[in-house]
Order: sequence, then structure tokens, then C-alpha cells
Amino acid sequence: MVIDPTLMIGVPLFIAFLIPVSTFINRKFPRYLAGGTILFNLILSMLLLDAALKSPVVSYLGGWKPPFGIVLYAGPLGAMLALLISTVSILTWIYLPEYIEGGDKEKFYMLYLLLTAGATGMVLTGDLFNLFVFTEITAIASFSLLAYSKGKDEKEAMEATIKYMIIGSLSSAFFLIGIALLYSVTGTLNMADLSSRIPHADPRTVAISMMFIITGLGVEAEMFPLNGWTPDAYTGASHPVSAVFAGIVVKAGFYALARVIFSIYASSTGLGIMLVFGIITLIIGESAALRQTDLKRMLAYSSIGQMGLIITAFGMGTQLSLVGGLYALLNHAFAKTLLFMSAGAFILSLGTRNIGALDGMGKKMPVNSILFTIGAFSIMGLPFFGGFISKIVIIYASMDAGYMLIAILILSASVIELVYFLRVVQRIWMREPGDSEVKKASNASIISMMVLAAIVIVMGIYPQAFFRILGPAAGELLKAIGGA
Amino acid sequence: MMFYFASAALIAIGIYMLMVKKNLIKMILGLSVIDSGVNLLLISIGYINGKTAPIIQPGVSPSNVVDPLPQALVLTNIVIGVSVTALALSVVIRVYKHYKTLNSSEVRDLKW
Amino acid sequence: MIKRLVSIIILAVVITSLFMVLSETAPFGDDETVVSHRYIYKGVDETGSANLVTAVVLNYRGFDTLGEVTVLFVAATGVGAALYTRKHPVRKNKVEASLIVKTGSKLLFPMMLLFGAYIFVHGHLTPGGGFQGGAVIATAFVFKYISDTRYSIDHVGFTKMESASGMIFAGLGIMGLLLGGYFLLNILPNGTPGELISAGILPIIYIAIGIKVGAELTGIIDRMMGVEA
Amino acid sequence: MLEFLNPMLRPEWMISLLFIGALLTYFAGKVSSALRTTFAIIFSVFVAFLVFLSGSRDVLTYWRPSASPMGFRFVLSINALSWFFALMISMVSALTIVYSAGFGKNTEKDNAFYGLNLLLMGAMLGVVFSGDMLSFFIFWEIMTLASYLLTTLAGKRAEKGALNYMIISTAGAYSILIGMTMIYTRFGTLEFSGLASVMGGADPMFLLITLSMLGIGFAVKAALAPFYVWAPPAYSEAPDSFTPVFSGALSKLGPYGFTLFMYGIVGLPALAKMGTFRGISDFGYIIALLGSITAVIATLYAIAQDDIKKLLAYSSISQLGYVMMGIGIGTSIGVAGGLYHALNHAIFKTTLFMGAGVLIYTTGSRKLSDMGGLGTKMPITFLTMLIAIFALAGIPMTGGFGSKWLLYEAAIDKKFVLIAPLAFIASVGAFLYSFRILQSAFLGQLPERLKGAKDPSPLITIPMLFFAGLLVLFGIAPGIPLGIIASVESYLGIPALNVSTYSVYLGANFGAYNAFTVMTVITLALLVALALFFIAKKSRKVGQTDTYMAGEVPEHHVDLYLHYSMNFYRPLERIFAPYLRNRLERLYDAFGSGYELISEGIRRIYTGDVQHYVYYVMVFLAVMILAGWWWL
Repeated sequence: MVIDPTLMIGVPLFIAFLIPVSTFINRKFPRYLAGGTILFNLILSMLLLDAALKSPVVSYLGGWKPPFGIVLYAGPLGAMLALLISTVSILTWIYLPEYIEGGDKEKFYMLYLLLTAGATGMVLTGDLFNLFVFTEITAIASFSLLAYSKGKDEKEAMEATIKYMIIGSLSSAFFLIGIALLYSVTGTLNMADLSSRIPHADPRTVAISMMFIITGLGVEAEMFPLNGWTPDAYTGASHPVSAVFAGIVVKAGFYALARVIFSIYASSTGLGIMLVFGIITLIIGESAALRQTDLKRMLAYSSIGQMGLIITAFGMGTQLSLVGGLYALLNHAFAKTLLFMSAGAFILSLGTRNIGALDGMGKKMPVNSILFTIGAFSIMGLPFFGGFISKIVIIYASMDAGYMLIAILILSASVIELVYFLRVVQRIWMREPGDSEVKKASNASIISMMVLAAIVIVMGIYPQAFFRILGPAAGELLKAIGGA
Repeated sequence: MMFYFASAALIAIGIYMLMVKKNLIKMILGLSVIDSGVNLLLISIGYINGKTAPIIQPGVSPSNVVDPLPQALVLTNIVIGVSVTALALSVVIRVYKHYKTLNSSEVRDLKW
Repeated sequence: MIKRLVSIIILAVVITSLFMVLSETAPFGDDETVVSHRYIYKGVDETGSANLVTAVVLNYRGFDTLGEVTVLFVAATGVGAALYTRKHPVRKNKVEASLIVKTGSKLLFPMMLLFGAYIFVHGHLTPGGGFQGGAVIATAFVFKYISDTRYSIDHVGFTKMESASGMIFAGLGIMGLLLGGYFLLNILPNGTPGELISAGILPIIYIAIGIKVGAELTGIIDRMMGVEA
Repeated sequence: MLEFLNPMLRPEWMISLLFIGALLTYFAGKVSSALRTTFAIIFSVFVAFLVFLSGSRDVLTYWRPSASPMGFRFVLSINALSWFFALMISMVSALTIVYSAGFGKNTEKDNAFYGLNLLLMGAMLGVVFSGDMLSFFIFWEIMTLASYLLTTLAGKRAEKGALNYMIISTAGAYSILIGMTMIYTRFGTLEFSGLASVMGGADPMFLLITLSMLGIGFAVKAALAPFYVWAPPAYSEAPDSFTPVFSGALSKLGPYGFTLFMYGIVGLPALAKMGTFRGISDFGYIIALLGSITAVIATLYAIAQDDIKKLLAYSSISQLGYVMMGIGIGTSIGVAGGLYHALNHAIFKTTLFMGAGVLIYTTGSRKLSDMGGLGTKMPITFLTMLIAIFALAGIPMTGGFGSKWLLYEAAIDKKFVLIAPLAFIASVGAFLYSFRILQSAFLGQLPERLKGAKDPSPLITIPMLFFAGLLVLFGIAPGIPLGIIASVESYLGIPALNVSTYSVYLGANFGAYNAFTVMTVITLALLVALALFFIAKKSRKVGQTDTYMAGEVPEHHVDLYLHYSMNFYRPLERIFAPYLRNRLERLYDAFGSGYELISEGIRRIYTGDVQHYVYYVMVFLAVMILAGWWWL
């Protein structure tokens, strides 16, 4: 069996091109083609992770050695993220049939598959411009998925799409300007090559290019002043798309940002920016969520806050903080996907996003309510759930690195987070339900949510399994910056 | 040098359109203008004084051509720009259908 | 007014710094090629393509191009998704084109198709390539749309063509992986640079791209034409 | 005889038994409610028994997780201190589970109730058995989570209380986390045994900060002023069969934390380095002062309550204030008094909350003014609550007397002119409010609708009787608990109290206190009083309202209005009212709503206008570029 990271991108592209034709055979085909391909990716990424933990798997595109050709580099970190992406993708795939309405279904599955492939490419590529291309694939697929919504949500979906598109395209222009500046002083695009040439290049150009690239990628990573699109997009998107945004798009975007700062620039200034804006993002996000009455918007702000936490952890730039940050990243990807899914089930049966309508849902939709609660508890960082471990590690890492203020701010933000999540959870469980009939979520969607919940719980009670991967993964990022 | 200036100016004009113009179509045009500016920037970076297009044929020696890589990047970016513009315009059509306006500050059902 | 002032100040900061950085560190027209050095000096031998840009686009950085094709594909799909209406769109413009346009388009349509095909077939030899050729082909169909109010493309056929050409590109990549161990490896002989049949898989890819881009752009236009705004 | 249990007398066994039991119980409930309840009782009582058997022997267990990023090991240990608290906790938890089985409710929520109760018990044992700070913190968090979830089972009325409890506890837990990581980054170890040898050498400033950080977390659980605001609503709104554990066992973890860190780890000499006041450390003095202030404030609130659970909740806060006072003073007598009072409080407050649960179950109301005259109908409940109230008020013949006595002695011994009087005032107050329960619920006239009231099932009364018996036993033989406490003291490096079974020697200034003698004297005095009462009895039995209702049976609403429990201590309340207008709660509320206002402003950043977002991006970029230009 050839374990080649390119297959994780090439095969989905091939199948995506095949899907429009396959509809002529059978209407159901696109769904299963897409699902099968994602499953293939999932299996491949598992094998890839296994191989990458022993030694990085490198693939030269077209047989050209870097820096002349494009290279795909699957270290422990990239392989782990690829696995994360395929896992979230397949689970959302199981979940989604009843949550998308209207339109040509095959278009949805094509876009969905391409989004998965694009995000996988983002985490595996070793070439800066190729990163840009995959960022664009992911971004445009996200725009399209966002615009896919039909029916009564269409109005909001279109508004969200146009906002996201304008900000997203502006940011990608900045990303490209940054790449152009870097190319002008180094003459290369390969990441490893860039990092070896940057110390000899003009520091001012390098600094300015870094600012452009941070601005460009910070948009996808939901960094504070750049994340205006986030709440609108999450609110306007259909539920599976929100889940995919939180679980895949933002994670890949953030990874690109971290990769650029750590592996290319290896710059302490970059880390400082991440630290400062990460903590601001955290506090702004959590505070903005506090007063929300719209369930999905609340989750969106919470997502901003969590990304802030992850960015902060990365900004500290120690082995421990990276492990904590990656743990938070995994936890957030799974738990927030779970939350968006179960929130979607609530909203579908209630017909409104208003939190006030959730009264007593614990009695009407017990399973879904439990799943929502598990996700919420994990995000809050309560024991037995993944968030708890990540919080402890991050706090310890920040104290260890001497950032006591940061630790205090993170914990204060966690308390805010606790407040708004508990308000919802208590509403679900402690209020008396209304009279209206509710539609139960389908078995398939419940199963996929259960898998996510199980992952989150395993992360909480058996963290060693994850540390075994995260240790080398963090080491991979740190290698460039000099160990720390 | 002119080209650097022109590309910087194009980028500036595009961003200015985004920041000042409220019409969504003008904003998308702004994005297009930014894209052109970036493309010009890339091409100018690859330009080498007195050299010709990177197509090797009788009369053109390798020592006499400009850097082909930025041109390849521009090719990619043009396509990306086209895609974004097409998609954005079709979304704007739908936005207009629902909001009956193209004013960006009136398209704000989602806020806070 | 304050808004404009602020935006001008912000722009001044961004653009001045960009301009200064560029003119300081990469003076215009300076020879700064590092990686491209190899492309320029060995490109023709290694890829068999006389057009070095094509060599870079399709061979050295062919993966980017696959991504690029995907971007266009995603956008076309996205346009379709965004403009989806339950019943198939019916074109609304009832204004008849003038006789000159009608006649001219009838005359020019095959030539434009041919010219487009020429551009992408010769992509490895002359300036231009699949994207440009595809755009020209799409223009030909725009002509059709303008001249004939009832004209509509054959959607099924276009979809099939688009898919097949996309699969050819991705399939070539996978084939390279299976046969040579590298994705998008040039599995065909390079031939003599400068001839039409040369540069291995490059012409095949460009033909596929040309068809695909032509079909996709036409599809986008078709979608937009059919929208009631 | 019980040797076969020896391998199980290890902390990890007890905790995992409970955790597994929690799961089993929960899922057993899906099958049959009887099976579930049986499981819960078996697991909890068995583990309580194991704790009892294990004694204060030193047992250590290590577990070093592989691939952990921090490089630590988990330690569980049983030592004198942890055993003392574990005994208290397991006793209260196990018997409360037995007690709640007596109510025989059968709802879906009961599965969660028993499961969480076992989980909570395991977590509490985990906290006290922890031999390192990380497991301490993890168990601490599990404990908070489980108790929060148990509180939420009460439904909508507990909503606000539960939320506030969780928020403040979490803030407290995070404070502990910061203190813990500060210690770890300084000393590189989290194990208590290792820390005990190095913490003493740390500079006073560091000690002060870490101890304060940890202390905030413990103070929240101990409901010490100014962190007690969560306690009254949470204690009173939690399910009736959970409150005994909540107040009786869980709140003791606060004092445990203080004892452990102040004396077990930092140690008296190092505490003294931070500055002393009349021979005790400043830190301890502040704790003691806060404790005594808490005791007084909470007592004043308690006096004004008509809601029986709220009254007991404030009483809990007040009694915990006493405990903290003793532990803060930190002398041999002080710590002994504090720990002894903690034990007594665990027992009598559990009994009282159990009794309150029975009363609420019987009368269907939590208002004291809805009860009355139940003493004859429910003699066992009456008796047990009477004994508990005696203990609460510190009346001889019960354990409560001894512990309060020790606490007074400790305060007087050090001539604390502020603390000692506060303690006395609170004690008088305690007498007032406990009398209110007695009078309103058990004496007086029986309302018409409660004619059918009777004592509950033995599952309920046996735990209550057991606790009441313990209180009397401690009253006669204070040496039994104080002997254990003395060994705790010597474990902590504090001079151990000199005790024999019946008497306690308090040092040269105070001499000895012989409980048996006191008991005899008091019993004799009571007998004399009783004899006098019967000899001199001239009164005739009349209905309580006879005098002004002219013999008519009052109708219900009149009954309510004229109930003797309305405005029971009106004059007192009038005096204190100006000082008791919920100042602290209002401060917290103001902080909360202030922050809500801020966050309302913050979310307005996301205006929804895409142009504004473009501005944000551009401003960010411009600022970054300027900064980059400036740095280089």
C-alpha cells in the first residue's frame, strides 16, 4: 500500500470531478462517492500518522526535489491535523443529510469533498504558494457551502456569504502580497528553503511581509480585529456547514498561520503578536458571547474565544504550551463540531435559534441534550472532558513561561465562558418544557454526535494517548524556532 | 519602478473602494482592482531589466529571459480572482433579490 | 469625510511601507532569481517545454495548477449553488440582436473556437495556455448568447466534458504516482523542445484544462444569464 | 476477622470502587430502581466501612502516567489528616445515601442522583487522599462538577443558586490552579511530601501569594466571608436529600485545604516568617478573623429566616466560620477545636438537614410558619433534631459543647479581643435560631392538615439516630474524636492536645475539662428542673391560639397569619436590619451586571456592516506595519 499524502488530495479531486457525471447514473451516488472518499482519506491519514510518527513522510510532486518543485510534508503535526480533518469531515458527512435543503445535492457534496481536500492540502503542503492555493480552495469552497443554503435561511446565508467573501478575499490578497515580498527577497517559495534564507534577507522586508501574511491568515484563524465575518458566517450557515467551519476551516487556517510564523519566520515578534492578539481575541470573544440570545451566534463567539485561547497558547512558544494549544485545538474541533451539530438538531426541531426556546429540551430531546451538554462541558473545561486537560496544560505552560497575567486572563475568560454555557445548559435541563411537539434528530446524526462525544470524553479521561502524538507534533513546530 | 508604483496605486485604489464605497458591486470591483495590483506587483518582481519573455526559441538564450516563476503565480492568481469575482457577483445577485438594495450598510440582518 | 480621511491615512501607511520596502530591497528590474535559475537554464531540457512559464505552471508547480483548476471548479459549482432555482432558468433578455451581430457571431464563432483550441494546444510553445484558451472559447459562447435570445448550451454535455477533463488532469497525477512514485510525474517522453508533440503530459493537461475552463466559464455565464434579478 | 479486606484498604481501591459504583448505579437504574438503590447503598456503605477500617496508617500509591507533558506522578496517600476527613466525609455521604433511599421516589432523575452522589463521594475521598496537587485539583474539580450537577437536579428553583455556586467555585478552583502552578514552577514538584520539605524555605512573599491564591479557592468551599454569597441559595435550593452532604461533608474540604497547606505543607515556622500577631501568624490571624466575622454575619442572617433550609444554610456558614477561626488560630487548642468542630458540624448539620428534609417531605413546605406541633407526631425526628440542635448551640451533653469550648479557649488563650467576642455573639445567635426551629416545627400547635404526620421509614431514621447517638457519645467521651485529632495534630507538627477518653487537658491556664463530670452535673440539673416542673405544674393544657381566638379553630389563612413563627424575632431583626441589607450579594450582583454591560458593549464591535470589518482589517494591518517599522 502506497502511503502517499498526495493521494489524500488527488483522489478527492478526481472523485469531485467524477461526481457531476455520476448523478446521471443515480441521484444517491454523489453522497456515497463523497463519503467513500472521505473514508478513504480517513484510513489513509491514520496510516500516514502512524508512519509520520516514525519519520516524516515527504512527497515530491512531479518528482522535483525542493526547492524546485512542490513538496508535501507530513510530519506528526500535519498528519495529525489531516486525521482531525478527515474525522470531523466523515462525522459531519454522516450527520448532514437532513440539515441541508434545496439546491442540487451533488453540488453540495462536491463542494464538501473539495473543502475537505483543500483543508487537507493546507495542513500537508510544504510550499508557501501552494499553501495559498489550498487556502483559496478551502475559502472558496466555504463561501460556496455558505451560499448553498436555500429556503427560509437563504437571506441570512447570502448576507453572511458576501461579508465573508469580501473579508476573505481581501485577506487572501494580503497573503499574496506577503508571499510576493518574501519571494522578492529570497527568490524561493519552499517553506524549508525560505526559513533558511530569511535570516540573510533584508529584515525590514521580512517584517513587513510577515505583517501582511499575519493579516491574511489571521482572518481564517479568527484573530481579533480580523474576525468580523465569523459570527455572521456561523449564524448564516446551515448547521453542518457551521460545524465544518469550526472543526475544519478555522483549524486549517490557524495551522497555516502557526506554520508560517513558526517554520518560516521563526520570529519571536510573530509569537508576541500571536500572544497579545490571542489573549485579546479570547477575552473579546467570550465577553461578546455572554449576552447572546442567538444560540448559533453564541457558539460562534465561543469559537472565537477558543481560537483566542489556542492562539495564545501557541504564542507562548514553549513545548508545553504547544502541547496544550494543540490539545485545545483538538478538543475545540471535536467539541464545537458536536455543539454545532446538536444545536442544529435543536434549531431544526424548534424552528428558531433563540436560546429562550430551549426551555426544557432535556425532557423532549434527552439524547441530543446530553450530547449538547457534553460538548458544552468540554468547552468549559470541566473534568472528564478534553477541555479540562488542555486548560491545565495551558495554564501550567503559561505559568512556567512566566506569564502569570496571561494565566489569570485565560482563567477569567473561562469563567465567563462557564457562565453563558451553563445558562443554556440549565435552561435545557432545569426549566419545564413547553407544549409544542418536537421532531427528534435522525439516528444517523445522533450516532455521529455520539462518536464526537466519545472522542471528547476519551480525551478527558485518557489523555496519554493524545500526548503521545502531540509531543512530537509540538516538537516539529518548535524545531525551526530553536527548541525553546 | 513605474510598475511598483502602479501596482501600489492599484492596491491602494482597490482598498479605498472597499473602505469608502458602500455599493456591494463596487466593493467587489475593488477586490478585483486589488487583485490586478497584486498581479502587477508579482510580475514586476520577476522582471529583469532588458530581458525578454521566458520562451526558449531560436534567438532567445536562457541568459536572456525574465523570471518565469512569478508569471506562473500570476496565472494562478488570475484564475482565483476570476473565480472569486464570479462567485461574489452571483451572491450579490441573490443578496439584491432579498434585500432590494446593494448598500452594504443596509445588508446587516446579522449583527451583534 | 472623516471616514475618507481615516482610510486615506491607513492606506498611506500601508502603501508607503509596501512601496518603500519594494524599492529598497528589490529594485525594479533586478536579477534576483534563485530557484528560477534552474527553471531558466534547465527547464527546457527537463520538461521539453519551450514556454518556461508553462514548464513551471504544469510541471514544476503542476500541483498549484491542479489546485487552480479546482478553484475554478469550486467557483463554478458555487455559482451554480448560489444561483440555484427550482425550475431550470429561462433566459429573460428578449431584445433581439442586430443583424450585424448575428451574422458576425455566426462567422466568428467557429474561428474563435479554433483560436481558443490553438492557444491551449500550443500552450507549451507559445505564450498562453489552457486558461487563456478556455477563456477565448467561453467568449465564443458569450457571442452566441448575445446574438441568439433562445440559445442555450447543452448542459449535460458540458457537464460531462468538464468532468472528464478534470478527471484526466487528476487521473494523470494519480497515474504518475502509481507508475513513477511521484504525483503528477511526467510519465511521457519529453520529445524535442519546440515541436508540437513534445513536453510529455503537458499538452494533454493543457488541452484538458482548456476544455474544462471553457466549459466552466460558459457554465457560469449561462447561470448568470438565466437569473431573474 | 476482616483481614481479607486488607488489600482493599488502599485509596485507589476506595475511589475507583466509588467511581465504578457511580456508573453501575446509574445504569442499574435503567433496569430497576430497587437494584439501583441497593447498589448505591452497598457501594457507599462498603467504602465508608473500608475507610473506617483503613485507619490512619500511612499508605502511599504512585502512578506515573507515561507520555505526560509535565513529568509528574500521581500520588494517593492515607495519613492521619486525610483519614480524619475521609472518615467524616464517607460517614456523612454513605448515610445520606441510605437516608435518601428512604424517600423511595422513583423518577428518572434518581438514577442521576445516586450516580452523582457516589461520584461526589469518590471525588471528595479523592481530594483528601490526594498526595499531590494535580490529583488534588482534578478531584477538586470533579467534586465541584458533581455537586453542581446534583444541585441542578432540584429543577428550576435552584437555577440561579446552582449557577452562582458553579461560577464562584470555578473561580475559586482556578485560583487554586494558579497557586498550584506557581508552586510547581518554583519547586518542580507537586507532591505534598516533597513540597513539605521545601516550602518552608521559600520567601515569605511567595508563600503569602501562593497561600492566598490557594486560600481563595478553599475559602469559597468553606463559605468564608467574603466568598459565602453562593452558599445560602445553593444549600437551600439543592435537593433535600443532597443538602446534608453538601453542607455536612463537601463544605469541610475548605477547612481541609487550609489545614493541609497551612500546617501540613508550609508548616508553622514558615507561616510565622510572614509576620506574627500575638504569637500566631498574620495569615492565620486573618483567616481566624474572617472566620469569626463570617460566623457573626451568617448568624444574624439565620435569625431572620423563616425558610428552614435557608436558616440551616446560614447556620452552616456561621459554623464553618467557627471552624475556620479555630484553624486560623493555629495553636494546639485552636486546631483541635477547629477540626473537632468540623466533625461535629458534619454530624449535626447533616442530621439537621436530614430532619429538615423529613419535615419538608411531611409538610410539603419549607416555611417554618407552615409547621408546628410535630414533636408528638414525629418523636424520632424530634429527638434527633433536638440533640443536633443542642450540639449546634453548644449545649453540654453533646459534642458541640466540647468543640465550642475549645474554640473559645483558643481565642481567649491568645487574648484576641476581637475574635473572642465575635465568637460569643455568634454563639448566642446560634441559640436563637436553633430555638426557632425547635419551637416552630415541633412545639406549638399542630396545623389541621398535618394531623396525619408520622415518623418516616427506618431507612431515614436510622442514619439520623446514628448521628444523634454519635453526638451524645462525643458529649460524654470527647476523647474518642479528640484522640484522633491529637494524632492529626502531631502529624501536622502542631503540639498535640492532651486527651484521655473523658477529659481534655487544656494547659495551665484553663486546666482540664472533664466531659463526664459536666455530663453528670448537667443531667442532674436537668432532672432537678424536670422534677420541679412536675411538682410546680399548675397550668392546664390549652390550644395555642385559645387566648385570642375564643376557642374557635382558626381557619387556614388566619392560621398562617397568626402563626407564632411569623416575625419570630421581630425586635432583633429590627435592630439588625440596617446592617443586613445584603450588602455583599449586591456587590457581587453589581459586578456581574457591570460586566454584562461591558460585554454588551463588546459585542457591538461586530456591527454587521462589512465595511466596518474591512476597517478593522485595515487598521490592524496599518498598526502592525507601523509597529514592524518601528521595531526594526
